[in-house]
Amino acid sequence: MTEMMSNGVELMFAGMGIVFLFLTMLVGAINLMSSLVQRFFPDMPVMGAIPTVSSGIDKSIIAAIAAAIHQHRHKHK
Amino acid sequence: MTEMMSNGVELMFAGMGIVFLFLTMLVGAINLMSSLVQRFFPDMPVMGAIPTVSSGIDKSIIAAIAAAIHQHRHKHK
Amino acid sequence: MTEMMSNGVELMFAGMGIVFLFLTMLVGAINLMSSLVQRFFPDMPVMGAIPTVSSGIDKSIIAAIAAAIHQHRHKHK
Amino acid sequence: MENLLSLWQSTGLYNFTGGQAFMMLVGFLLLFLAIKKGFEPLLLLPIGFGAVLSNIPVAGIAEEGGLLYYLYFGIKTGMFPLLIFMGVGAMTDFGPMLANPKTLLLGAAAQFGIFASLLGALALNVIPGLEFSLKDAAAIGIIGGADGPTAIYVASKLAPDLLGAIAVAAYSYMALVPLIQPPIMRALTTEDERKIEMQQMRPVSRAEKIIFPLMLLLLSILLLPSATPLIGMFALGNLMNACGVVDRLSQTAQNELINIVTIFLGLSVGSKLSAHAFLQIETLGILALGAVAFAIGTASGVLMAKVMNRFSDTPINPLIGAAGVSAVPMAARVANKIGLESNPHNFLLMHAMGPNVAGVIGSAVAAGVLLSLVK
Amino acid sequence: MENLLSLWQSTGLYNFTGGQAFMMLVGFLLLFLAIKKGFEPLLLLPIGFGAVLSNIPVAGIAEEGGLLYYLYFGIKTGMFPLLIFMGVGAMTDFGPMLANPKTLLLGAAAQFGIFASLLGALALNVIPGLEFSLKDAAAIGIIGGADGPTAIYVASKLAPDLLGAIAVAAYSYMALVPLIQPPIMRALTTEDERKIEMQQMRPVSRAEKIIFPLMLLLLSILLLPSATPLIGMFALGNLMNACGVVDRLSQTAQNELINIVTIFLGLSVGSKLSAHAFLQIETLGILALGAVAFAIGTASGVLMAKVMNRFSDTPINPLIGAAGVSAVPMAARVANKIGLESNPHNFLLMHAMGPNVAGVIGSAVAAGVLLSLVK
Amino acid sequence: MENLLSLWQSTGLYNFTGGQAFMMLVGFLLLFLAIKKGFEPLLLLPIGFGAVLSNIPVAGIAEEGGLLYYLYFGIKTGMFPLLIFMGVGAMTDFGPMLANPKTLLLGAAAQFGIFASLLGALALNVIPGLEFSLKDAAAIGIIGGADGPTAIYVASKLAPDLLGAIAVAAYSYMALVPLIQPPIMRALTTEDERKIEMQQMRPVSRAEKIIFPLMLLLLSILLLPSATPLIGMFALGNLMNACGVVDRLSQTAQNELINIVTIFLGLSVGSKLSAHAFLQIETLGILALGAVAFAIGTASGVLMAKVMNRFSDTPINPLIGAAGVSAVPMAARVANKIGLESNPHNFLLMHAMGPNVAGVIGSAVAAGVLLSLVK
Ligand code: NA
Ligand code: NA
Ligand code: NA
Repeated sequence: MTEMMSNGVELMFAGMGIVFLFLTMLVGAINLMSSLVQRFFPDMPVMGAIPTVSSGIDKSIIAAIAAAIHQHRHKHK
Repeated sequence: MTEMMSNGVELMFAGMGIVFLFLTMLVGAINLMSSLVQRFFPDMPVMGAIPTVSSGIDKSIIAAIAAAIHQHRHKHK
Repeated sequence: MTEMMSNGVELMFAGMGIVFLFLTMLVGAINLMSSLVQRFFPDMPVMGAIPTVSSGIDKSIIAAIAAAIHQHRHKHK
Repeated sequence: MENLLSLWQSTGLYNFTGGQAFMMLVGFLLLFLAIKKGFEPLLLLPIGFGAVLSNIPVAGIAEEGGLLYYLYFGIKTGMFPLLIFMGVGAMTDFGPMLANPKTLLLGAAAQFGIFASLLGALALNVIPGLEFSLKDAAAIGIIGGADGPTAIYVASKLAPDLLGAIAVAAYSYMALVPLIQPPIMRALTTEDERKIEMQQMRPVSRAEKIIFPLMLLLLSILLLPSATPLIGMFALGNLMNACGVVDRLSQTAQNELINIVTIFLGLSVGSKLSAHAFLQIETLGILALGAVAFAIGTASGVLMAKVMNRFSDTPINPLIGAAGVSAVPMAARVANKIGLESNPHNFLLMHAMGPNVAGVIGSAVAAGVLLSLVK
Repeated sequence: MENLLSLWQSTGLYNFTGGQAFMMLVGFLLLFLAIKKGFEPLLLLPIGFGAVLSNIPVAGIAEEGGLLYYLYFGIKTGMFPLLIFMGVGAMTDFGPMLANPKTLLLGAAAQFGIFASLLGALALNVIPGLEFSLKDAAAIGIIGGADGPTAIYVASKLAPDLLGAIAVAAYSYMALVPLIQPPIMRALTTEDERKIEMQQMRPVSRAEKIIFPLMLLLLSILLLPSATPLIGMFALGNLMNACGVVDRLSQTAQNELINIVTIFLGLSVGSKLSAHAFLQIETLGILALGAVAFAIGTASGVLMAKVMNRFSDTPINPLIGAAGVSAVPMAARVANKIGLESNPHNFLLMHAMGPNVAGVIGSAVAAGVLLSLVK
Repeated sequence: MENLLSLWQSTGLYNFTGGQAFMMLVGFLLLFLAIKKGFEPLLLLPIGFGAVLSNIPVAGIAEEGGLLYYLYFGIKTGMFPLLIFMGVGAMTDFGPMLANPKTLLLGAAAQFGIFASLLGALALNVIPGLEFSLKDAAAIGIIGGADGPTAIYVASKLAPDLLGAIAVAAYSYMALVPLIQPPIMRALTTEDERKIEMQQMRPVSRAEKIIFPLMLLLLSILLLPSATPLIGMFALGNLMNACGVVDRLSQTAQNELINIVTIFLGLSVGSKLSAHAFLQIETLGILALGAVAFAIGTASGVLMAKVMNRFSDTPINPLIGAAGVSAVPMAARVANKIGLESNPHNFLLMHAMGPNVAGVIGSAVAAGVLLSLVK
């Protein structure tokens, strides 16, 4: 086995080791975090605004919809 | 008082002076402009297109709205 | 006539020549292509998704429209 | 006291040069034309504003360290006009042209305006004080292509100093198409010709619309590589729209991306409206030649249509030849309007859209010729 | 084994310096303020995140080759703050100010906060260890303008090292306007003054709204060219919106373009929150002076309004003077709220919008003065 | 005559090299796969088009002065893949993963494909003519991460010459996931295992969704700073979406910004599909190893799920392990489909989304390892 190959094998073990270490620690952290959140903020009020119709839709679109509905209502009568 | 401090004081007077000069001239200019506009273009026709549904809303959205209305009308009958 | 002028005349002939050559070949290519498409894929199924309401309109807009229609239907009753 | 003096010496009033003041007036004139007269406002408003900003004394907004200096990079690299061309491609429907491909020849004929005004520019060199190089003449001629991004792309490569005047002329004359074209169209056609009704077009399949931009690109690769940056980006936009599987990219290319780039491009073009470059007798020449180019392009298109009508088995209304200059969709609308005057039941709009979009291809091809042959 | 050691030596844990850890905490604090307390989240969230990213050991995200290093170019060239200012201009309605132009003077008075804190910064030099240059002092003073893009633009030109602290102070205090202003407003006004009702405003025509940004730009060109990058881009945005013929550009400027630039600007500003620059006694000075600047600006605005009320033929509620600091539209809302406490039928919101937008102009003018006189 | 010759000599036909012609065919093949076969069209369409444009003779679109040359800067700096990753983060819902965190381990196991194909690349060096350095091998291995932006980011840092082939392989195999995975999944599971129903997931609170991206970033800072550019931008996007207070930024990141960058990134990646770099025996190796990487990743995920099912107190259907390769959301849909074949009432989609998004994190972590250890 060439030196590069042995480097590769080493890299594989180090790599998968770190990946598993990282994600295992993340599992632990999530479990801890979730239990803390559920204990201390059981009914945590939704922060900020309720993400209803996102602010990404600008007012003019809403206006267009309203106008369309309005027009429709009139035609419909 | 250090030299820098006196520079600062000078800057303050110059600065507030210019800010007031600028905005006072702007007040004058606005008054002049408004009276000219109101005298010479009392009912100035709206320029360009009436800013109805802005061109920012692309046609596909209008189409979607139209389709929604259309569908609604049929269901509603 | 200066040399530049004769260059210009040459350029004009070369240019219009190429423009006509290019677009004439394009006419030929289109005719060929259209006849091939019409012969071999007469009812070619629409590729990809049907370009209905484009994906450019995000879901929230659709939601807003739906909500508007819904509200309208209730008011209308 | 000394401070007050230095303040006064830093005002615009103290530092104004006559040239800057004049160019600022030009900028305000462009704003007026854009806002009040509706001259291609999407471009002329930012161009006019850029002209004002870049001619402010002391501020140096168009000099190193200033905003317009950095934005101009997008023109120097060709990025802005090419991205706009991609967006235009995404907005273009080649259906009418594919239904009646011979109208492509009308788009070819109308490019004669480009080469005629190129010659005109060289001829103007007899006037003392005027000195147009072949590159300058080519960049001026491209105004006759009646296509903004193409004109800006070519001018930025061949004659960056004239870019401001050329872009202004191109967009102004495009806005003036409804004034420039009708008299020429009426003069070159008879009432009977203007009444000609054309046959309804066949529907074009989706497959044809998808294959066309690729075919166009391929032809350009084989024959005229120098045109491929323009034709390539145009074909990319068109393909994104036609293929129906990347709608979110196509929508962005036609809307937000083209809007952002339009603001930047307009400001950068405006920054080339400096007194130094613009207040030359050359500019008058450019403006005159631009008008000539549009007129000749219109005439060539109409005449070509008359010739084609004679040899074609289906009737061709010569008015649609005028749409070959491009200026999409204004020129097609003009053809439609003049047609309706002679025959109130004759809707030429769709028939004129064929030569109209063909004109875009034609001027990109002509641009490729100029970029490749003018050194 | 050796490999494991080298792995351990490449972890963040191994490489953390105390300064980086502290700055990361500052970043997380900003995120907390943005998300949980609603402090100007559009800016403080990306700024806080940028602070975290740029203080990660080893990764070098804010160093050459890293993302934030390249993004920062948009601040160094002034491009990001100017584009944001264009978007803000497009969102601004000058109607209420044009209906009652003398409220512009309130926007002038409130800029006293800028110059007072500039002086304060210089005065702080008596404290051993503090060494603010005139440029530093000017950049700190601009916090009192209560306008984010203006503060970032000026700080990037005069004192890039202090940029992070200045931007954080500016946005934080803007978020704190509802806490900072009311006690000052109450202390300086009597109950009767707070009850003053103002006359209904006249409608403003479209022509006036179109001409105003051009007039504003022209005045700035004549008097104060150094303010024209800021005022020019603001006027461009405002004109695009008011003129009604380039709605697609105006919409993009107010939405996608400003959003994209906000993300980039926030991250880049955050990248200036390095331990090296931030963990200095200067930073405490900046935070203290920023609060002073807001307080003095508020007070000057209110006092000016009291003076004007005495000499005006129509009544002026002194509360609207506080809106002159800008911090649009928060400060106007505060004026409205305090007014309603004294007189539940007194809606000052529209009246306060005049000085509020005047404050934006005022601080851009002050920025121009600083950029032109502080060398 | 001379002119005609020079014209002919400037055509593409005259100047074509065999390599360019072949690469152009590759570009058209990619367009065909994107449009007609629906292979990841958002990326493969611009990549294919970029390949065509950059192989046009004479035009030099990918050389200095050409559009693609400048666009490539966005890849060289890492800006494009990181911005796309931010957008992907904003579109990702970590809810299912947070409800069942142990599925993260499936996302870890599936990364074995990365390291196995890295080894494979080194092993291929026994074939004469193939010479993969450790950097090359690492860049090839990352294809197994089944994540486009991560693959492009890593390849641009470690092996820019292979970037084109690697990106094409990554996106092609992602599109082929519904063909590659099912046989492997069926071979490694019994009918009974595929029938396993999983328990309904608990709802996840907003607070958890807000805290998670910050926690993820923090862990990456402490353990693996080299992964923080990727994980950081991903976390930023995710936080912007989860926090609910910067919706306009989040929307822009998921829509216009990601669309613009996708066009630019695709074209730039395509510009690396040059004959010089692509027409090497290495490319065949890359394509072969990419397929192997996907297959091994799928198998590792499934086997890990079988092991976990044995030791877990709640049942785990091994099929969801295959989703650990990422390829969001295709791999999760495949798991759902295969599950439905065995048990028509068993909807695994939501359960598979956990490992699916975990796979994104897993491959970003693996990328960090490679960037930090491969020098
Ligand atoms: Na044309
Ligand atoms: Na202010
Ligand atoms: Na993965």
